[in-house]
Amino acid sequence: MLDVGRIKQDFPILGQQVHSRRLVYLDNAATTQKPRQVIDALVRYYETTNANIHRGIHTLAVQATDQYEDVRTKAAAHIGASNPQDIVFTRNTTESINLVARAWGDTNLGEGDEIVLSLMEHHSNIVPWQLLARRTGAVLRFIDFRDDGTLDLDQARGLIGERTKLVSIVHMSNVLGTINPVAELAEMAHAAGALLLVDGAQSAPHLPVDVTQLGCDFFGFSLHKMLGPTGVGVLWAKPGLLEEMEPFLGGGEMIAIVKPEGSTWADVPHKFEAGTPNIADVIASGAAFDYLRELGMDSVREHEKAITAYAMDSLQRIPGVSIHGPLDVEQRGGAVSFSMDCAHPHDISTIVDGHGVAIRAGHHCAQLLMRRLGVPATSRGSFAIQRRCRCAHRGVAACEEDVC
Amino acid sequence: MLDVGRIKQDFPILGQQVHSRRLVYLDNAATTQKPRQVIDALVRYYETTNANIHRGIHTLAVQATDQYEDVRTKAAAHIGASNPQDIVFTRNTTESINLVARAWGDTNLGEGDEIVLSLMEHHSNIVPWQLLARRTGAVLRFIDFRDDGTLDLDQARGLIGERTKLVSIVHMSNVLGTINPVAELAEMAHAAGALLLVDGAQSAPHLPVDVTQLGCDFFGFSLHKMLGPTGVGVLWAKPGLLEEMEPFLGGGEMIAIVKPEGSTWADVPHKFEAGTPNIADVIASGAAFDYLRELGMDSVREHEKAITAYAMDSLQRIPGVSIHGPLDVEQRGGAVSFSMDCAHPHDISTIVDGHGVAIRAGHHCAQLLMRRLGVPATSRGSFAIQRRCRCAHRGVAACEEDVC
Amino acid sequence: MTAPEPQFDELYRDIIVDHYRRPRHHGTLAAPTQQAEGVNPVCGDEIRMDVSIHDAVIDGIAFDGQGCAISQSSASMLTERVQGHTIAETKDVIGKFRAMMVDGAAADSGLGDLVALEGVAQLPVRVKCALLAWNVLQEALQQAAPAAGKEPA
Amino acid sequence: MTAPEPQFDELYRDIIVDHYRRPRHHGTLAAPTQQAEGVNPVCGDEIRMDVSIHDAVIDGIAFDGQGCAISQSSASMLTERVQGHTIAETKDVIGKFRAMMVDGAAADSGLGDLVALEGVAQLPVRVKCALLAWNVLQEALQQAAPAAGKEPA
Ligand SMILES: Cc1ncc(COP(=O)(O)O)c(C=O)c1O
Ligand SMILES: Cc1ncc(COP(=O)(O)O)c(C=O)c1O
Repeated sequence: MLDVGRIKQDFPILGQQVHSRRLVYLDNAATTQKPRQVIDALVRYYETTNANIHRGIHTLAVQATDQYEDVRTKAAAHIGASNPQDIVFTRNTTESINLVARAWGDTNLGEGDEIVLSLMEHHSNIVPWQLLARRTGAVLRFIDFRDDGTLDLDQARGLIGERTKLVSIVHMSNVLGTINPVAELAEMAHAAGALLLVDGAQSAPHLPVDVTQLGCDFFGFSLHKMLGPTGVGVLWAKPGLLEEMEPFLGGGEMIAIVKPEGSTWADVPHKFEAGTPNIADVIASGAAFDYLRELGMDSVREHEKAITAYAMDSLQRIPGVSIHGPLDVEQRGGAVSFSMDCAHPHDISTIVDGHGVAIRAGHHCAQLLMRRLGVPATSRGSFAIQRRCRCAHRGVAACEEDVC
Repeated sequence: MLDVGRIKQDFPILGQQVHSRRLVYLDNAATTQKPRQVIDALVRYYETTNANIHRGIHTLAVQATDQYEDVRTKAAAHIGASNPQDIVFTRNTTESINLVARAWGDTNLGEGDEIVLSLMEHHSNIVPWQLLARRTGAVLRFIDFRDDGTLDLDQARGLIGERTKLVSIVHMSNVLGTINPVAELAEMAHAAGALLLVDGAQSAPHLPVDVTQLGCDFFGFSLHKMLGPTGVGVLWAKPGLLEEMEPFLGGGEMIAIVKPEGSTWADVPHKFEAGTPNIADVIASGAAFDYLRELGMDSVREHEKAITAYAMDSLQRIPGVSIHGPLDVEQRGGAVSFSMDCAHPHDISTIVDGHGVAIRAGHHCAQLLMRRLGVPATSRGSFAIQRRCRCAHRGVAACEEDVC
Repeated sequence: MTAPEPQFDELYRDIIVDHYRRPRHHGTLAAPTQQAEGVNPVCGDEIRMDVSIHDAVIDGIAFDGQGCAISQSSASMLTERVQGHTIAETKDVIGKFRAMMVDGAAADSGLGDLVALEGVAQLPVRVKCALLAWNVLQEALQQAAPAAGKEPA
Repeated sequence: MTAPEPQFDELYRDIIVDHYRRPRHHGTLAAPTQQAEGVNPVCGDEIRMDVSIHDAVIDGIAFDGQGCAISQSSASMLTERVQGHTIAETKDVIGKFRAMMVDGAAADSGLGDLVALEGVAQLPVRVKCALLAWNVLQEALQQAAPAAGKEPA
């Protein structure tokens, strides 16, 4: 098990008081807090190394470039990818998905081609495809989920067919917590001649991930949701795929030769990193990858299963509470959405905030899912490594005492 | 005049040793160093406020949102814009320009329409238009510059005509230092019914800028070139323009209502900020704007004129040195590119690096300009507020003693 | 499972909770002269409002909607406060309520029960919930021509 | 303005500067059997090379190009070192040079003047300058069929 006492010490913000109560931060699915190690890496970079990368000969430029490229290797290792050159740094998961929609989608989709999504997708895995569909005439299809919050695989089998060019699916739902059977979807997609994109925004932070085992073709995630700084996302593509793709953004760094009549592109992944990247935050992301590697993603997962089980169990003891999503922790991660008969999610969030407890209320960027559940919004507590049951308890107690 | 002694103390990295010599950082046009105030703002954010913005009800989320939106106001103020809602946060200047190329260009340009650029553009203000031209059938035209490094306005007048839909021009060249007559180009563009985009990557950091006086329609710049963190760019658009533009990236935050068959968009500027933004760095950018405001952009400009004049003067005393770009400091900024008969720019950069002096050598992401100058590369020293003549002197002396 | 009575915390004074659980003037009017509706896209709160105005007096008002305790209780208290009052008086109340919520003005005793929402002014992110019904009312009042008999949109 | 003699610093040993200013085997061959060229897109260094091979011996070699002192002197010293040698010997030299530049191996005395470039191995960003000519030579050697008489590309 994780030594949460020691881990908590690494997170300076957790010493904060909110409304005169020690902060209990249960909004990790939106963004996690950052350990001292990540903050220090940022400071160290700006105090000792800061320089623009990839084009300078002077010492700082060379050091900054090396440190930046090292993190590519760490990012690849975190998701079991063998080749750092298949990693593109973006701003966030959203940009990773948009990159695929533009740089792969615009040239590979046409009128009547189908993109299969699910009703539990985050807007970031819906809207880029709607925009692509508008540009190309492609059509979206949505896999429903069952009442227990698991994906309807039978329906998926029916939807994924000849016309399917892409299946794009969330690995772990940010609302229901559901962990989707990606490997099975990969088989269905590939059997149909389609590619599979996995939105790993919630899985890369909380599960051991191996893109080879998953069998996916694209995998995107955000560092800010996994102890890293804001402003860094990752797109991984299966070896060979990036090479075939058109550029996404044009500008410095992504070119080989620029002539008035046209240009040629730099090798991948640089072809997809136009302009000065978010150098400092990529480098500080290295500290986030290190931190998780040292804990071990298996231990992270075990810890979060335990706290999620505890939280769901205590929540369910409150009369009038219903939890959305699977109740079996083997099938889900630590984002726990619930409704309470007696109060609206926004009121719950305001009330528990008065107790220093930060949870989220709203549609969680998943309006299709909300409509499917038949609720305007839910409350959501979400866990990460630096929380233990005691914190979950404070959140639950705040709901219990003051809301109802 | 600026109190450089005091200013230098704000920059922790300037105490660094490189090759056993105190670092003389003269690569400010690539990226500037960051003052303590900016680094502290980052640390403070992560230690006290960090939360995802715009969707949370809890205290930290509200505080983070307020701090983030405050910086929009500061960004607007820095360029004399009246309305913070006309400011979009991007990753960098490159993304700002790509945003316009996609979100405005794709719907407003067609076969045979013309985009007028200049031969002194950075690749970031060339390649997005080449890609747009490929998508739409539009055509690029390039304004040449005169041998003294100033834009050929007569030629511009000939090129900008009824087929012109957009003129996109660098405000201050990152190679020649040239400050272009933007207001005159705005008149030409508007008389032709075209819009004017200004690449302010080098001007926003070093000149007082007032977008209303410039008369431009779009203005883009990067915070990392003006004391701010990496990963933050700004796009300003003339009031009303953003509202008319199509979305750029799709995802969370940029929507109003998402339905399976299509979505509606959030109000501007949020419509253009899909996904979790680079919250921490935007907030820390506020400290960079404050820092420059307190110094006063007029004083910054005066200081940099003085040091640029000194540097050019000393460089020219070295036999075999030629400076590219205007020699009159009224017409130029502090990016000073030069060639030396006796040595290749890369060798010069390596040699002065041995003296702890960081300059840049290469094509500076301006291959069209290099080809026009007839050189494969140049050496470039570039100045900012925390340098004084003594530093420029050390750079020049390193060239003089050891290169030739 | 029986839903227990809401308790909420200090912010949620009893009167707010009471209006939330037992909204006054809830429903629709048979013959509204004005109708308006509003949605807060960020949080999904919805308010539809029927108003009946004759001789510059609000002689009937009803609302319907869904959302949080703050948006719904604010709507309920609003209807109680303006029913039977002239348009001029109503505009004065709207002004006072806005002043309390947005400008940080002290609660005016003329607001009656609505004073209970004063605490919300400390929570900028919830202020829009409290204001939603007021924006809808204002829109209804601005409708130049009476919209009697129009189907709800 | 007369261009002064370059002095450079310690990294730039006299012999490097000498080869840079007075490149050996500079130009083209009348009858090359092999030709290759290479560009370093990052810094723009260019090398074109003509090689003449008969009976597995390099009996002629010439280069042409532009770029920094490191890339051009490396090319010049390369031509001196391999001219008159067998392909097998040349491959051995290529291996030794790469080992010194890339793998951090100690300079092998068999490298002759090329040992002067040892210091460049400390500057990863410049290593590719030193290697450019060697990549071009390798490409020339790999050409299965002699390319005699072919126009330079
Ligand atoms: C004139 C000019 N335009 C555009 C850019 C691109 O800026 P960024 O790399 O921050 O996108 C730069 C800097 O490299 C520049 O100097
Ligand atoms: C499942 C899922 N996908 C995508 C995203 C978008 O991530 P980001 O905002 O970092 O782009 C999120 C987080 O908000 C998420 O939870």
